[in-house]
Amino acid sequence: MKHKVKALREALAPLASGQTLALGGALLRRQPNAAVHEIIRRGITDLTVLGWVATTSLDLLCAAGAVKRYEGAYAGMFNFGLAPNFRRAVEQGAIEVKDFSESTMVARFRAAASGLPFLPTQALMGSDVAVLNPEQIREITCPFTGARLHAVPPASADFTIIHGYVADEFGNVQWPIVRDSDDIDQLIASSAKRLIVTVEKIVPREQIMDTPALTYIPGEWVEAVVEAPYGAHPVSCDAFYNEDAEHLRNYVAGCKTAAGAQSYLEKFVYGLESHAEYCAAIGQNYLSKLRVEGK
Amino acid sequence: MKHKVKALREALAPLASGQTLALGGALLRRQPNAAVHEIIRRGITDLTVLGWVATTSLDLLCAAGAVKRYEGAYAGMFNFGLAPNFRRAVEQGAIEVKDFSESTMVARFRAAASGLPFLPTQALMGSDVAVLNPEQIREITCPFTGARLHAVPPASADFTIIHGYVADEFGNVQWPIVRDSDDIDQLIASSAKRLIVTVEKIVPREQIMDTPALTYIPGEWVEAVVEAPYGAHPVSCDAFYNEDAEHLRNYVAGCKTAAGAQSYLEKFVYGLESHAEYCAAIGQNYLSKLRVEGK
Amino acid sequence: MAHLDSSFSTDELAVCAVASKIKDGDLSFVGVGSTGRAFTLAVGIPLAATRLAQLTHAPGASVYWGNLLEPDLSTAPKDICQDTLTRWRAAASLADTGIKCDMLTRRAFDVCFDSAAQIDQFGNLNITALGDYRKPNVRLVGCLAQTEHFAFVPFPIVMIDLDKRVFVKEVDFATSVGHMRKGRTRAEMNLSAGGPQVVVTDKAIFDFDPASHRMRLRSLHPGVTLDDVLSKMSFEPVITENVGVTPIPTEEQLHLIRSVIDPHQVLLRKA
Amino acid sequence: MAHLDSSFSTDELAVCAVASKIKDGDLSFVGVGSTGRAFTLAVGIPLAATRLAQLTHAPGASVYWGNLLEPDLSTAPKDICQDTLTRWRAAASLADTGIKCDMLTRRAFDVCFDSAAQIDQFGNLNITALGDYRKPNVRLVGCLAQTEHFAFVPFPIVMIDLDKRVFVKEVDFATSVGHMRKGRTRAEMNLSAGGPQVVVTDKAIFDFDPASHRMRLRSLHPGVTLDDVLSKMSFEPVITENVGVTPIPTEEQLHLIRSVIDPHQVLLRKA
Repeated sequence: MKHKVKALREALAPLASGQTLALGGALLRRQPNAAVHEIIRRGITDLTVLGWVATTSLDLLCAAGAVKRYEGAYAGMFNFGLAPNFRRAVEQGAIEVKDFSESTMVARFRAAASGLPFLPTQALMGSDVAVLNPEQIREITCPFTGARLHAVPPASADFTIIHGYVADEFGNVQWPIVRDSDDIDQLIASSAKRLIVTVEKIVPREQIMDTPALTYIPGEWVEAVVEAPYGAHPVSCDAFYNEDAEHLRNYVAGCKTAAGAQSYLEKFVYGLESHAEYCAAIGQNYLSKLRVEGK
Repeated sequence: MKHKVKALREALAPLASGQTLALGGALLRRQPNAAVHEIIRRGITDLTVLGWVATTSLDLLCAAGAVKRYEGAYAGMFNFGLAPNFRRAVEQGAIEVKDFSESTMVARFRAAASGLPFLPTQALMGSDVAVLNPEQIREITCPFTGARLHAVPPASADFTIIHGYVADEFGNVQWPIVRDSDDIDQLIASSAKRLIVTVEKIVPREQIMDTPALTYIPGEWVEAVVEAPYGAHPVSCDAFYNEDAEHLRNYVAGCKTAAGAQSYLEKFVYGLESHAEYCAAIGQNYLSKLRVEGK
Repeated sequence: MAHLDSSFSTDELAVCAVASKIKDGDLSFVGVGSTGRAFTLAVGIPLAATRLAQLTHAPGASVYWGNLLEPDLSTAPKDICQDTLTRWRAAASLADTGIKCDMLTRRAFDVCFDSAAQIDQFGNLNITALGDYRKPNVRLVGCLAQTEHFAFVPFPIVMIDLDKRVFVKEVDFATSVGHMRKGRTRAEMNLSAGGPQVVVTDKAIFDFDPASHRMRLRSLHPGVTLDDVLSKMSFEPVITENVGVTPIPTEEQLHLIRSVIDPHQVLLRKA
Repeated sequence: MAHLDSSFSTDELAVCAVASKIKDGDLSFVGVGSTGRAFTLAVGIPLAATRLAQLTHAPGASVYWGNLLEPDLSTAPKDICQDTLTRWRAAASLADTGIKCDMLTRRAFDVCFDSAAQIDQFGNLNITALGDYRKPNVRLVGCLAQTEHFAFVPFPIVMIDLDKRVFVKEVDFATSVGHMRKGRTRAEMNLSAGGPQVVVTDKAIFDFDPASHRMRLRSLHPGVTLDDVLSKMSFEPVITENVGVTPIPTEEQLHLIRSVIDPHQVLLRKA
C-alpha cells in the first residue's frame, strides 16, 4: 500500500530501448495512447511489443520506428482498415511478426500470470501459425491421453501499460458496472512485471474501498498510476467517451505514406510536450463532444 | 436462450449413482445444500465428488453414504472443526481421497473449462500430494526451458451444482456488487458439462439485461435453474444471510457418531419432502434472523 | 418501408440462406467485424440471420457478439459506435475475453462466421498475410479467433464475396485450417471434426465434398450461371448433378428483415 | 483499557515477534483460518502483527486475507461472521480465488502464515492426514494453499504451539515441503528458494540451519527454559551458542495491540 501517482514522464522513465512492452486495450477501446505518445517522444526504439488486438497504440509506435517485433492476435485499425504504419513496416521487412490466435495469446498471458514456463494448446494444429514459428510453438504429448498438443511460452514483458477507467492514488483501478468487457486487460495486468496504468481520473480511496469487487487491477500489481484524461484518444474509453471517427479516418488516410505518418507525429507527438498539450491541440471542446457519460 | 426454471427434483432427476459430481461454494458460503438434500433423498450412491473447499455439502453426502471418492483442496467445517462424517468415512477406508492444493485444483477446473487434457503445475514438487497420486499427477518437461513440472488432468464432472445469488428464468446468474468473492464458482460453472444452479431468487430478465457485466454464470452454461431461498443453509449466502452457527455447532456435535448423523438426516432430510419443508422445519422466523440484506 | 418490393438484394438472400442453417438452441460466435463490406459479411448478415431464425424457426438461437452473450437483438441498432455497444442490453458480458476463448476451445459454440482475404479449395482461410509471410506483399490483421473457429466449432459458415484473388488454389498462409492442407487431412493434423461447412458468397453457395475434401458447389443464386461463378474462382470446385438454385426470400422474410430486424439499414448497408 | 499492565500474554509477544519480521511494502498471505486456537495462530496474530507493523516501521505493509486484498485493518473487528467479512472494506476483492492462486504461483507474495497438525525437523508440514494416508488415524482438512506457500513464497512464517505430537521427527504426510524430505533437498526436488523461514511457538522461536536444513532454536520466550522446549518436541533442534531471549513487547506495542488494534479481543482471544 504505497502512494503510486506519478507524472507520465516519470512513470515511463525506466522503460528503455530494446525492451519488451505489453500493451492493454482491445480494438478501439482503451489503447494506452497517451503513454505511447510519451514513449515516442522519449525516442525509444527496438521494442518487442506484446499485444492482444492492437490498433492505434501499436501503429503509432510503428510510425515512429520504435518496434522491431510484434506478437499478438491482431494488428489493424478495426473498422477503419488495416494499420497503415504497422503494415508498411512489416511489408518492408522492418518488423518481425509472430502471430498467435486469441486463445493462444490468452494462454501466453496466463502462463506469465501464473509463473509457468509454458501452457498447452490444441488451437494451432495444422495452422501455419505453428508451422512457421518453431521457436515459440513446440509439440508436446499429454501424459494422460497421449494426445498431441502445442506448448506456448509465457508473454513475459519488461513493462506493461494499460489504460484504465478510474483509480485511487494507491493504484487500485476500477471498472464501471456498465462497460464493454471485450478485452483481457485484467489478465495482461496480472502477467506484468512492471505495470504502469494511466486512468481517466484519480478518485478518492474511500470510493474504491466501498466496492472492492469493482477493482480489476489492484494497486499491489501496479508500479505507477498516472491521471491521463482522454488517455485513449483517438480511440474510446467505453463508458467515458467514444472513438474519434474523424481523427481516425484522417490518421489512416494520412499515414498511407511514411511522409504522412511523419507529419502526423510532428503535429500530435513530437511537437507537443505532454498529454495536456495533446488534449489542448485536439481541443477540449472537441473532446467533450465525444463524451458519453450520463447518457 | 431457453426457459430453464425447474423444480429441484426435476432438475436433479438425470443425476445417477456412480457419477462424478462437482460442487460449488467455498467454506461457509454458498454450499449447494438444498440440492444435496435432494440427492440424499434420491438415494444416490457411489459418487465421485469434485470439490474446492467443501464443508456441509460434502459432509452431508458422506453422512448418507453417497460418496466413494473425493477430490479437492479442503474438506472440513471451517471454524466449526473437522468434517465429522467425511472424516469418519475416510478413517474407515470407505472413501478414497485424492488431495490437491488450491492452485492445482484451479488448474484442473481450468483444464476442463478450456477443453484441455492437462495443465502443468510446479506447486506439487516434492509434496506427498504428488508422490501418492501417480494416477493423476505425472511429471512432464517444459519444451522451452527443460524445467520439470507436473501435469494434472481436467476436473471433469458428469454434473455440477452451484448455489448462486439471483438468476433470470433463462439461467443467467448474477452476483451482487458487494459480496465475498473468495470462491471459484464461475470457474467451476465454466468447466461443467451439465450445470444445475440453485439461486436465492428468480428475478425479471429486464433486471439482468441492464447490467450484463454482473452475470457471472450465463444461461448458456446452465441446464436448469431452481429457485431455492436459503438454499445454502446452514451455511451463508453472502449478502443474503449469515451462517447458522447454532445449527452448525449442533450438526458437528451430533455427527460425532454414525447414529447421530443418521438422526440428523432423519430429521432434516429423509423426513422431509422438499426444500420448502426443510425451511419450514428450520423455521421461517428463525431463518429470517440470519438475513443481512439492507444492512 | 411498409410497402414491400418482391425483388430482393443479394445480402437479403444471404440472410435467408444463413438463417436456414441455424437450428433452435444454436449458439453462434459473431465477431465485432471490420470496415465496410467486411462488416456486412462478418457481422451484419450473421446478426440479421440469427434474428430472422429467432423470429421464425429457432426461437432459442442466440449469439455471442463481441463480448455480449445473448445481446438483445429485438431492438434494431441505429449505429455501431462504441457507446452503442457499451450500453447494448445482453444476458451477460463476462469479465474478459479469455472466458469466451475457453468456450471456443471447449467446443461450447455450435456455429461461427468467418470472412477472409483468401480461401482455398480445401477451405483453408488466410487473414494473416499475402505473399511470403516473413516479408509479405500485403500484411493483413493476424489471426483473431479464426484459428479456433475452424479447430473447435462444429459448423463454421464462411461469408465471402466471390473473387478470383480470394478463391485461390492454395492460401499463402493458413490462419485457419480447412479439410486438407499440404496433402494432410484434419485427422492427420490432429484436428477433430469441424472446419468450414458452408461458404456463402454473392453468387453461389458451397459446401465441402467429404471424399475429396474439396469445395463443392451446392446452389447458384437466382440468375447466376455456372460460368459466372467459375470465372470468379482460381480453382474449380466439385460440381455434382444436383446443383440447385438458392431459395429466394419469402415475402414474410423480406418484411421481417426490412421492417423489424434492420429498419435503419445498419446491418445490411446499401451498396 | 487505557491503563496498561506491563505484563503481557504469549500471544502479544508473538504479535511483536511476527511484526518485527514484516518489512515495509511486504504483501502477506493470510488464510481465513479455522476454529479456536487455530484461528488465533493463523489469522489473529498475523493480522494484529501486520497492523502493528503498519503502525510502526512498515506503513506500506499489507495483507491478502481471504479474498480481500489490502483490507482496511484500521477498523477493529467486533466479530468474524460472514457478513462482517462480506462488508469489510478493502482495496480489492478480485473476481475469484484463482487470481490469488496465480499471485501465489508467480511469487507475488513476500510473506505467508501457516499452521499445521505436524511439523518435522526439516520444516515439512502436514495438514492432510495422520497415520497411513490411505486409511488414516485422523483425517485432516487437505491442502488448502499451504503447498503453494512453501513452494512459492520467500518468507513463510509458521505459527504453531509447541507439542510433542506436533513437532515430530518426520511428518506422516508432507502437505508442504520444507528444507529436506526423505533425504532430498529442495533443489533436488526441483523447488526453488522458499520453505519455512521462522517458526513462532508459545515457548520459543526457531529458524532453519542452512547447512543441515534442520530447525534451529533462535530464542526462548522470557521465563522459558531449554528443557521446557525440548520436552515438548519429538526431535532435537539445532542449538547454537547464540540462543537469545525473545524480545518483550514495549509499552507502546502493548498499547497499540490492546487499545487500537484489537480492543474487542477478536483477533487475540482470551484463553
